[in-house]
Amino acid sequence: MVDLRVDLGRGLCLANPVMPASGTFAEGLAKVIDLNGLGALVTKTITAELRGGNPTPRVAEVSNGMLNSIGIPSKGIDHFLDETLPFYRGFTAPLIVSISAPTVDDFARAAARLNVPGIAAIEANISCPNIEEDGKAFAMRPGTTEQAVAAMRKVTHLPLWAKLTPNTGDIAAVARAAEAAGADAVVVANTILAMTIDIETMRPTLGNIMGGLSGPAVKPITLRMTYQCARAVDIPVIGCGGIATASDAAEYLLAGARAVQVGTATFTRPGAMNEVIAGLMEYCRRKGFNSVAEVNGALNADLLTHDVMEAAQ
Amino acid sequence: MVDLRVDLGRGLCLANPVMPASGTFAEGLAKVIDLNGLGALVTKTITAELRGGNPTPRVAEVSNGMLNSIGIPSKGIDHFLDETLPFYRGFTAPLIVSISAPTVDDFARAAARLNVPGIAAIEANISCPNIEEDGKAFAMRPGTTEQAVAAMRKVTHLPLWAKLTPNTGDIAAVARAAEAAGADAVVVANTILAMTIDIETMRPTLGNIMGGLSGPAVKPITLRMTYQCARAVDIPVIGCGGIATASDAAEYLLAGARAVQVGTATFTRPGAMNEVIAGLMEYCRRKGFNSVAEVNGALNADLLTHDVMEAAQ
Amino acid sequence: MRQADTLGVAPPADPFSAQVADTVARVIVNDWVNAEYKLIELDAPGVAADAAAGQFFNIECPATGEDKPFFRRPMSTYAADPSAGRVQFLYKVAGAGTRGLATLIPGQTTRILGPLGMGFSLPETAKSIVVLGRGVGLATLAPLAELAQQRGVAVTALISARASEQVLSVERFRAAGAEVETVLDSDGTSDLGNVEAILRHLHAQGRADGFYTCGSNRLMLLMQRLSAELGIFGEVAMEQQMACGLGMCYCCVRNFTIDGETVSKRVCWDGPVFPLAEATSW
Amino acid sequence: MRQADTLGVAPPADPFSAQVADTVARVIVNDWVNAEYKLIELDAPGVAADAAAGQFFNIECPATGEDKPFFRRPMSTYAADPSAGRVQFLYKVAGAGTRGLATLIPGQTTRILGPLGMGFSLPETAKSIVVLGRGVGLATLAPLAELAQQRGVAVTALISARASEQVLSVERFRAAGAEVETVLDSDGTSDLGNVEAILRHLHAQGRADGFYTCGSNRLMLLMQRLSAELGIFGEVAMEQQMACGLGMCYCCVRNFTIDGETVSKRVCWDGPVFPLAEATSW
Ligand SMILES: Cc1cc2nc3c(=O)[nH]c(=O)nc-3n(C[C@H](O)[C@H](O)[C@H](O)COP(=O)(O)OP(=O)(O)OC[C@H]3O[C@@H](n4cnc5c(N)ncnc54)[C@H](O)[C@@H]3O)c2cc1C
Ligand SMILES: Cc1cc2nc3c(=O)[nH]c(=O)nc-3n(C[C@H](O)[C@H](O)[C@H](O)COP(=O)(O)OP(=O)(O)OC[C@H]3O[C@@H](n4cnc5c(N)ncnc54)[C@H](O)[C@@H]3O)c2cc1C
Ligand SMILES: Cc1cc2nc3c(=O)[nH]c(=O)nc-3n(C[C@H](O)[C@H](O)[C@H](O)COP(=O)(O)O)c2cc1C
Ligand SMILES: Cc1cc2nc3c(=O)[nH]c(=O)nc-3n(C[C@H](O)[C@H](O)[C@H](O)COP(=O)(O)O)c2cc1C
Ligand code: FES
Ligand code: FES
Repeated sequence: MVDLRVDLGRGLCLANPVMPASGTFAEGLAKVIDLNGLGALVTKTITAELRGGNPTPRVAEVSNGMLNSIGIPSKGIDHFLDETLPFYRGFTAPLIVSISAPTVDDFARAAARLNVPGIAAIEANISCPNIEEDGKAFAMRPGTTEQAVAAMRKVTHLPLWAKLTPNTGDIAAVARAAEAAGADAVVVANTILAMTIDIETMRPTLGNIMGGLSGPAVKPITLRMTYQCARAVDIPVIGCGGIATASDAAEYLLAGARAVQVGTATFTRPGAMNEVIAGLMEYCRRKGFNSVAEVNGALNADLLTHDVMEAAQ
Repeated sequence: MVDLRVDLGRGLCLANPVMPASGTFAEGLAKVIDLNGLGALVTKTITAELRGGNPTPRVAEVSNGMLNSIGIPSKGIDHFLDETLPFYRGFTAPLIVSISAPTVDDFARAAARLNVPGIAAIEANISCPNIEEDGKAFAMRPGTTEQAVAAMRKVTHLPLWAKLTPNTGDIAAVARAAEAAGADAVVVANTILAMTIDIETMRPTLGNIMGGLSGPAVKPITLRMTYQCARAVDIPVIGCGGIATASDAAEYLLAGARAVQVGTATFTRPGAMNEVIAGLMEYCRRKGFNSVAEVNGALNADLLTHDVMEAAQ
Repeated sequence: MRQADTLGVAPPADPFSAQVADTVARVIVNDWVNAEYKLIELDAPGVAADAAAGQFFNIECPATGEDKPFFRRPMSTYAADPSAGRVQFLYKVAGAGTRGLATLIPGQTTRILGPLGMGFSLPETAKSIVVLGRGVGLATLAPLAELAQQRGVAVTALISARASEQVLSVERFRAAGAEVETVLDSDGTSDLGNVEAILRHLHAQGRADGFYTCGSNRLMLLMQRLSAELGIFGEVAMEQQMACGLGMCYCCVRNFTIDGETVSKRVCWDGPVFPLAEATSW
Repeated sequence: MRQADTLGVAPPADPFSAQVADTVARVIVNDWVNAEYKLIELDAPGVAADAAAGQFFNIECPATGEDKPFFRRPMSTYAADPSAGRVQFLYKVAGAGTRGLATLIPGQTTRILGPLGMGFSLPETAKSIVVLGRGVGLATLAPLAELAQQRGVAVTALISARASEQVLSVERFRAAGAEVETVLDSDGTSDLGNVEAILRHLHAQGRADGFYTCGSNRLMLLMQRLSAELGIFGEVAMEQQMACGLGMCYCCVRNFTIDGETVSKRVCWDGPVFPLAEATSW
């Protein structure tokens, strides 16, 4: 029997390393799969204030992936606590609440409001624009990352995860800043800013012009970032980006991720997370790992030449 | 008849906007297509000194793209001037020479050596590590970009293009720095740092662990960067990343690119550049553009809701 | 709250309790019905065939050559037969996804997620309804005619089309006992003035205590105006681009007007059928 | 400079002047020859069928379900018939690309880029050569036997395989007039000591004034040692992962030893056939 449990720090231990990515999961999935089979549940990002989201079209297909400019439509924290949280209290899988805010203080205020039963951890979506810094996302730079995380750390004893943006030149430095400020884990990463144009209408395909790229197309990029972050920090790294199969998840674990989030894949295959969990179990069994934790250390990344033809002889 | 000519500044006018991307083109292609049909020819990056390149495997397949860690194996500028340049002098298409160097001074020294007949422009591959700055690529930051470009500008009257890296948080700022330092154009962009792991061997697929992602998978990302740069600078932007068809090229032109480079597509389809040129001509004809230059201004990017179902009724 | 409830209609199923499955469905037939439309029939065991009128499925469309549809495509159930475990979709071959769907041959399988969304409701007081559709909208409205028949409600189906070649589903509506009237662009009968006259006439005859529409913004606006003026219960089935179909991604939102306020709703989750009074132009 | 030149052999074609085409080739047959290998024959008009022994093509492999090969796959010409405009490849179904290739059926087309690279050379003084191959290496060596036959050079083909089921191309070599000897892992005859004894014996008999090998690192090293010791002209056809096949990407490099120095060469451009003396272990 393979031990799938993972320890994400500050007392939070998941039954398995697979959970949804924020914004790609909601109550509706309970109609299709058993949510208690997941390692954790992660909400769509909520904000303190009411927000409307972006103009349509909000999504577009690209080769092996999608663009979205959903934005963060939110009914506010009150509505979440009153209307949504009770639904999730009906499940045993721990609930991670994703929050966002336009300023450091607002992040702290939002985090403080989540010290209520039924919430297992906070995921701070710091990939959103910081209105005090010219709209640049907090997670684009170590300094603003540190400020936002430190402010939240002061007001909550819940496990606090920082979700990083891939739209930065040095994600390892940002991860180190999050760690230094007291984050219990980093999630690597959010969507990559991208764009497509309809050459017939000569308009951007998205109503918002630009949007975030996700799905299999981004996997080699966010996997690299996961590897870089896992080497840079001691807190757990949660890998996210393009995971659709157990093989994808195993790549992330080998790269150093303690757990993974599955996003876009759930849209095209609602049972994707279940398949990933079953497949990881099978992979561990086949490769002789007693636990998924063992997969973390198994990468052989000595810089060395190896021959693609090896298997042939 | 559609006018395909494009003006790239400092007197350099191309017969059409399509050229190879550095490192994806060499003499061998002359055996398959007529090189004089291309807008320009662009060499693999050369360095002043001899360099060996990276361990194998140097490439890997990913979904809709490739990773490479070729590095910059180079026989040096002397060898280039003596052995390679004469070959290209036999063609009428202008030759762009891509150079790289580990320091600002070395960039200037390399650029200075290219003031010879048969070279139409210099493309400075500033996406390479700067050994004076802890190995961070010059083009990761505006400051180092400005230094490198300014140093080259002093020593050459040739058109000088700066090839930017997508591995940065604010590519528009880097483009502005290149413009301020005297670059005549920016090429947007080089490959995106990425990684894949073979879960059976538990080794990175590339001998060098990480490599650059290219091909259709990157197009939405580099297209977005092209759009951002074209709005940020007045010098021409040359779009590059995932272009395989005329439709891809048209997206870049609509996003504001004056010309485009085709890289990876030539590996899987050696005639790709010819197909792009023919297809662009056809696109212009169909949409009523008299010249490719007109395509640049045609994007309708007012932030507005448009309905995907429009065509249906 | 849905307008339907206030009229004392059987409330639609609780969105959380209804079951949805991602069914591996086997193709029985997939044939052209005219130059643009195909009808696909699928063997879909389990809950799939429980689909109610107005509900839809999110269908995996195979990649073919140049076309690589990444998202699934939403399609209304054109017919569902729980006893045989069969579902049918009538679809227009338009872009990458439907072109891929069109390549499926009998015996092949594809995944269909559903049944999804909130379907049509019939007021308990309704005796005679009018369905007004155009294009793919008719695929969505056809099962409503059968539902009405089961409930003993008379149906007048007003079918709008470019020309007679594009008229769809007439037999289907007739078989469900509907009175069918066709209006065409080709002979000018489809113009709004004429359609309005027909609707007013039906109402005057007492044959219109429910208005249902799908597939045309202009026709929706017309029905909306008349239903308000004449006090007729009304519903519209809306379309919007979808990714998940399950209320998770918020890409399928449209604006609705409720008590004078603009409210954004998810077409896949809150709809696709909405009170006509709340709809806004698209 | 290629060792071949120094021996007064007809110099291989200038790499720049030889023509290469990206041919849309139509499948004639694509059949299994044993449990692992398929033989594909393609109708390839134009320059494709001019392929010389040891040259190769870079072949577009179709995507199929889970397999989406992005690169083309390099394959040696197993046979080329310029008059009929046909080329054949013998390939092992191994991974994503060859699995895709294996799905092609007669009448379908795929693109083949070639002929590429520098093929085998026969010293003008050669009277009798030995070809030693294993696995897919035999596909590469087979055309050399025919080239030798045309030039009146006798051939001994030493075929190494796991067991008799994997022995490939015996008939092909025999038809080219070659003396065929088979050594197997299953009966121990393929061990290096025995192969060395056979090679020494052939040399002693005057039947080995050229050594050619492909498909096994160990066999290459053996032939390399013997060719140096016995002063025999030798060539090896190498493999390496390829993207462009045209000398552009530098992914297919291997190290070679020339005058004691390590030199990196592109297998697709400088090879795939190299002087045996220069090869290094892979
Ligand atoms: C609830 C619902 C029920 C539907 N029922 C039917 C039906 O029974 N028969 C039928 O023929 N069509 C129906 N449609 C429309 C159908 O979904 C589109 O025709 C189809 O998605 C077009 O896909 P495509 O790849 O052919 O077109 P493309 O234009 O290539 O699609 C590009 C993108 O736009 C989306 N899109 C394009 N047109 C529409 C549209 N009209 N509605 C929603 N998304 C669209 C696609 O899903 C895809 O994401 C329904 C739509 C909805 C929302
Ligand atoms: C010049 C040359 C001639 C060849 N001739 C033949 C032939 O006639 N018959 C035959 O069966 N095989 C031949 N090969 C080997 C053939 O190219 C590989 O078997 C094939 O590329 C494997 O692809 P795959 O997708 O099945 O395997 P995968 O393992 O899925 O391939 C993954 C990647 O590794 C590369 N790769 C894997 N094995 C090899 C290999 N042995 N050589 C080069 N690249 C490899 C693939 O091209 C691809 O890029 C030749 C190779 C070269 C270089
Ligand atoms: C439609 C959509 C909405 C998303 N909304 C959010 C969000 O609200 N908060 C957030 O942190 N990430 C959001 N994301 C990003 C995902 O959580 C995830 O980081 C990203 O999609 C990469 O993973 P994937 O490739 O598995 O989808 C969203 C992604 C998509 C596709
Ligand atoms: C094999 C390979 C080698 C490359 N070598 C170089 C190089 O030497 N210098 C450079 O500036 N860019 C190099 N690039 C990057 C390309 O020029 C181009 O910027 C990138 O591949 C994106 O374009 P594409 O998606 O069309 O390939 C290389 C790319 C590939 C795939
Ligand atoms: S399609 Fe995802 S919320 Fe409606
Ligand atoms: S395969 Fe590109 S250089 Fe050899």
